[in-house]
Amino acid sequence: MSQEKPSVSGGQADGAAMRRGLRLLGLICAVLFVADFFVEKHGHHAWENLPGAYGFFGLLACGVLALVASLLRKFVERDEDYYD
Amino acid sequence: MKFSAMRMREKLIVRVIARALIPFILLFGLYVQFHGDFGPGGGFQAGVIFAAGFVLYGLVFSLEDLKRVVPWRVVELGVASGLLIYGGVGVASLLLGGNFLDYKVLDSHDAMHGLHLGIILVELGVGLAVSASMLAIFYAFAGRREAR
Amino acid sequence: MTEHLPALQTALPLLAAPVCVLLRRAALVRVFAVLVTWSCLAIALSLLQEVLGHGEISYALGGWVAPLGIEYRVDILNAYVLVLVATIASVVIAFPLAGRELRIPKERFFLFYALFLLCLAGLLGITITGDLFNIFVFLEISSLSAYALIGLGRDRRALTAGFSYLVMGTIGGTFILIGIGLVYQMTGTLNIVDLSQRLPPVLGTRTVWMAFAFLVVGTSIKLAAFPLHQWLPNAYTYGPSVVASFLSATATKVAYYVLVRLLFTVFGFAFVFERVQLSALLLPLSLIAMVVGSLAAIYQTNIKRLLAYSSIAQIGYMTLGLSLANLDGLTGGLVHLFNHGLIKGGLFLVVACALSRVESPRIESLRGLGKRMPWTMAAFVVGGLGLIGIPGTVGFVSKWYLVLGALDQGLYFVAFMVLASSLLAVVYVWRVIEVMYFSDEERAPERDDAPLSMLLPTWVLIGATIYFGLDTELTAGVAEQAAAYLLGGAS
Amino acid sequence: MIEAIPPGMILILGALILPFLGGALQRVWLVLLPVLGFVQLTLLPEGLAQSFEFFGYGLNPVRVDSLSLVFAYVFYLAAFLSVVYALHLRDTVQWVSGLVYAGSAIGALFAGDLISLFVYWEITALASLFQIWARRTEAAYRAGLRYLVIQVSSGVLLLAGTILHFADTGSLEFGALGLVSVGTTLIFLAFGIKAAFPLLHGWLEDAYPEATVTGAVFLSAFTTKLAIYALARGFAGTEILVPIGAVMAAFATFYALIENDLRRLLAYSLISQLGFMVVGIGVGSEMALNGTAAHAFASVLYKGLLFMAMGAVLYRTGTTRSSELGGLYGSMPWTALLCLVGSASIAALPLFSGFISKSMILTAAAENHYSLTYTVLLAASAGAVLHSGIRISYDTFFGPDRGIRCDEAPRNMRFAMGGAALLCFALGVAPNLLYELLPYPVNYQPYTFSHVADQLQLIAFSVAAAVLLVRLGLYPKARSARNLDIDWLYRSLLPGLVQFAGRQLARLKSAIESRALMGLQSAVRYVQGHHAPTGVLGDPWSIGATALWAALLLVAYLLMAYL
Repeated sequence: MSQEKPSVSGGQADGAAMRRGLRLLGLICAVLFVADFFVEKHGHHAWENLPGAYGFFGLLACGVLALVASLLRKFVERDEDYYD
Repeated sequence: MKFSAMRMREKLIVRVIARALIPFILLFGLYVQFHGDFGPGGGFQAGVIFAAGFVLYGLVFSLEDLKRVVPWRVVELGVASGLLIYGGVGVASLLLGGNFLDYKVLDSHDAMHGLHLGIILVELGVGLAVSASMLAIFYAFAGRREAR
Repeated sequence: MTEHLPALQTALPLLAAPVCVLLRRAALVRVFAVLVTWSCLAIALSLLQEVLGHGEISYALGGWVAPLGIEYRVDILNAYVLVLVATIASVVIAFPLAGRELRIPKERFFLFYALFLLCLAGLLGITITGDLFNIFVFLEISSLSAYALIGLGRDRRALTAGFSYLVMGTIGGTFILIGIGLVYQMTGTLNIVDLSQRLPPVLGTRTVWMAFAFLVVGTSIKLAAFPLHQWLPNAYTYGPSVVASFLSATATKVAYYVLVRLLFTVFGFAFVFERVQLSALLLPLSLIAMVVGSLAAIYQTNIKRLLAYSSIAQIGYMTLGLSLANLDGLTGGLVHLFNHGLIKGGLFLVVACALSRVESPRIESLRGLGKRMPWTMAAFVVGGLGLIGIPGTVGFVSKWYLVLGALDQGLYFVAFMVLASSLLAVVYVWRVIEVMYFSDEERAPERDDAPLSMLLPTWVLIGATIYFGLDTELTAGVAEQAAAYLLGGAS
Repeated sequence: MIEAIPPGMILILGALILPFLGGALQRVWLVLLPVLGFVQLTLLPEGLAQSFEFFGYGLNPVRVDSLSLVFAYVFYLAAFLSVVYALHLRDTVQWVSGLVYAGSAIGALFAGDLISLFVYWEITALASLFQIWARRTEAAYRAGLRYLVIQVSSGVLLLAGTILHFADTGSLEFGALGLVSVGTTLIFLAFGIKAAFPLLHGWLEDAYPEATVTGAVFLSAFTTKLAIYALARGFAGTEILVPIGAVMAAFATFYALIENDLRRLLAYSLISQLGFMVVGIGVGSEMALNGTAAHAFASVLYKGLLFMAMGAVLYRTGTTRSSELGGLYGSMPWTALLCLVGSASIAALPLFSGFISKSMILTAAAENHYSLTYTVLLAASAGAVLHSGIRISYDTFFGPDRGIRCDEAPRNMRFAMGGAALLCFALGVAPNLLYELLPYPVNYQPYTFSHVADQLQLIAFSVAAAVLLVRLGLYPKARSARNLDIDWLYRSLLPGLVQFAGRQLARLKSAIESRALMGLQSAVRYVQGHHAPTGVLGDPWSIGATALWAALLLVAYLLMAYL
């Protein structure tokens, strides 16, 4: 997630651990997606019953949220001592 | 006041006439006081007239002279005891079994006599209180200028 | 002896005043005055009990029966006011006099007590008498002694304040006297009960209109109803705090009583509220008083003046209750008479406590007192909550009735204004609390509270604002009975 | 005997004894009070009602039913944890106000009539204020004042609404009210302020980050949840609450994503979580209300845990700005671990408390065909994974090291966080503990294959999305800034307007004075010139004015008489 150098005494996850973690995350996502084909669904909306629906929803929602938030920031962001 | 009093003091005619008048003023005050029982008059008017005599003395001579005749302490006592005489009659009538200020009970034999007695006493109280109050006011006003 | 209690109620303090002059020694006089005042309270309480139990009491002074003679007449309304006046007086007189607040030296303190008792006699007399002219006489007794009491203040401006109070009060007194004269001209009687029977046939005459206007305006001056309030701020600010405490809790309240008596008993509900439509003028003026008084209080830099302007606003509440002219509204006005008496009396005593430790009554100089005088300032906070009208304090009880009264008349705006002006009260109370507790003083001041002899009377009044906020039987209960009696007797 | 004490009073009265105790005894008493209160609560018989007369109106300050009880249990837990968390302080004011605050909030839960509710409502406002002021900075002081004004306005609205409601119906009972009259609408608004409805929420994100380290923990638990309880009691099934809640959940998410101050981020996240509960109340079905109560219960604990963790960071490092933090894992491993438990709970990871409560509301919304709301809430859940799940922990403990080295949080803080984390986990593992407390019978099973699978997917893919977004540079970076919110209205715009109006008024006033008043003044002076020797009267203007006014009034009364 970050490009900075790992530090020795800090608590920051070092690069190798980070890469391992990301690989694990990818694996989990893949397993969950595949497993989703074999789970019996009874959602309240039709789209919920598609395999991987929640995964895609999560991706999409996070993308939209981040974009809208960045947009919002253009309007509301001020200096930290704006009120002082 | 002091300045003008000094000037008046030097005027012989004023002094003489004042000296002659003051006893008559006081006497007239007493007349009004005691006549109030059964005719026009009464403690209030009498008190003012009586005080006027002393005020004239104070004007013609000086406040110090007047204070020698009637010290401030006496004025205070006059106000207080005048009120007390007035109220005392009321309380006395209460204690004798009547209503407050019901003079008729003051004399157990003759109600009319009690009435007269009550009125005279009350008027005396009023007269004393009023004349002392008038003097107190005069002292307060006259003394104020001197204090400066 | 109990049948003579009405006469003793005023005679006792009236006679005690000259005795104070004769006794002279400050310590002696103080004990004597305290005993006399407490006896007055005992008398007032037993009168109230008597009235609640057996109905009205009538006492013919000098044995001359009304309407010829002067009659003292005690009904539930004035018994209630008598208890208020005597209660406040009993507490205030026990408060030790601080030399730094009075211009007279200690050996002449007896003058203060004499004037105080005279004023008390006058106030009790106004309340108890059933004779219109007698009201005027007692009004003058109480007013004259009140002017002098104000003039005792240490500040040089106390004299001018007392003097302008005198001039304005005399204008009021003269108006009242003119009104009384006109009424007498039309009816030939001065007895209130007698008047209430003889006035109705002549209510249409211009003379009675005139009398009505003069009487209402005259009492409004004594009451400090907006816009005739200008004597009040200076008088309370420059007079001694103890005097301000006593007068703010009693003098204006008694004037309110006189106004109520005039409107409901003498002139009658139908005349006042249906023919003259008094509410059309009194109601807006009351609302303005509430707002203007509170706003003015917010901007004051002197705590006594702040409390004085707050009084003007609170008097607005009382006249508002009156002008609503229904049971809840009038109850609210009457109960606020008692409640505000407790609150404001208590708060001025708090100021007196504070002035025993700090030099000036400027709000600035109260800085950090929250730590230095915790008990005194806690009393201020509690009293302030009462002014705001927090539930659990007496202020809430009054406002509750006022709001109900306004809603009953369909006057939503008025109800809203009552609540909104409480917010203004939050602001001016808060300003003081902020200085007392939250000023950024680094060094924590030594704890140095007022002596117990001062704290005790203060907390008696302040504690009462909580007690009567919770137990409303004596205040709201009696006020409601009195209001029902007034409305029932008049309409 | 113990029932005679109204619930919450143990805390309030006990707190007042606190200043008179010293040393260790004080601390023991402090911790003992919530325990005592909790024990009393378990002894309270359901259906108990106390009433007394208050000038002619029957008031009912204690009424026990299951809705009150479930909130009361979690309030006592929160009070206990907060007190333990604050045990290191040497500040009696904070302890006393904290306990009074908690006690009055608990008291409010049992208020059976609107007047008692109002009294407790105002006490919570006043007591909580000191949790902000106790920080003793200028900024905290000002934020506290703004907080006070808004909280007191909420109280005034409640009182006004109560009076109107009473005038309408003659009843003071606090039961189901519904938006049926002006009175109940005012009450609704009063609740809405404390529940941080959109546009009424400014006080929350304004004040909470300014509170003390321990104060924010206290604050996060009581005020808003009390409002949720009050809404559930008075306005269950009020449909307008569904869109209100959805908007709360959504907009607060946006703000949380771009916020730099992590305690303010948590405040927004709190608003977002409140949105879920408000939706639940609006839906109003038995499951929705169960979900609201359950989510409030869970959220008090995990939100408290997160505020505690950020408090510990603030306590040790002096800042909670995300742009200044990072790599604290080495210094504060316990805090980091416990914070992760909080993050997992708010992200609704299976086995943690959020998972068993949040989905009840979502299911209820879907069952009642609020499809759009359902989607919005789901997106807000994904957002919660981003801002409260990942960012809080990552930015503080695992992100780029900023070279800050500090001690681990004090022992009492770790205890409190540990307790909260344990509870979060326990509820996630054994949801029936909570479900048995809920106001309605629960026939809901969170641990089904499809639910677990869906939720895991949502979380995993949201995390993946976060990684992707950061890689693509689309994720809003942490940077030092202040984001404007509704409080700008009264912090910037209103003072500006007032100044503007003040200038205009002053101009107007001088204009009027110079013309109209001149006339009046000269008239008064004319009268004075003849009747009052100037100088002698000292303050002649006011005397003259009084005479003038007296005359005017006299004329007015006469006119009224003749007309």
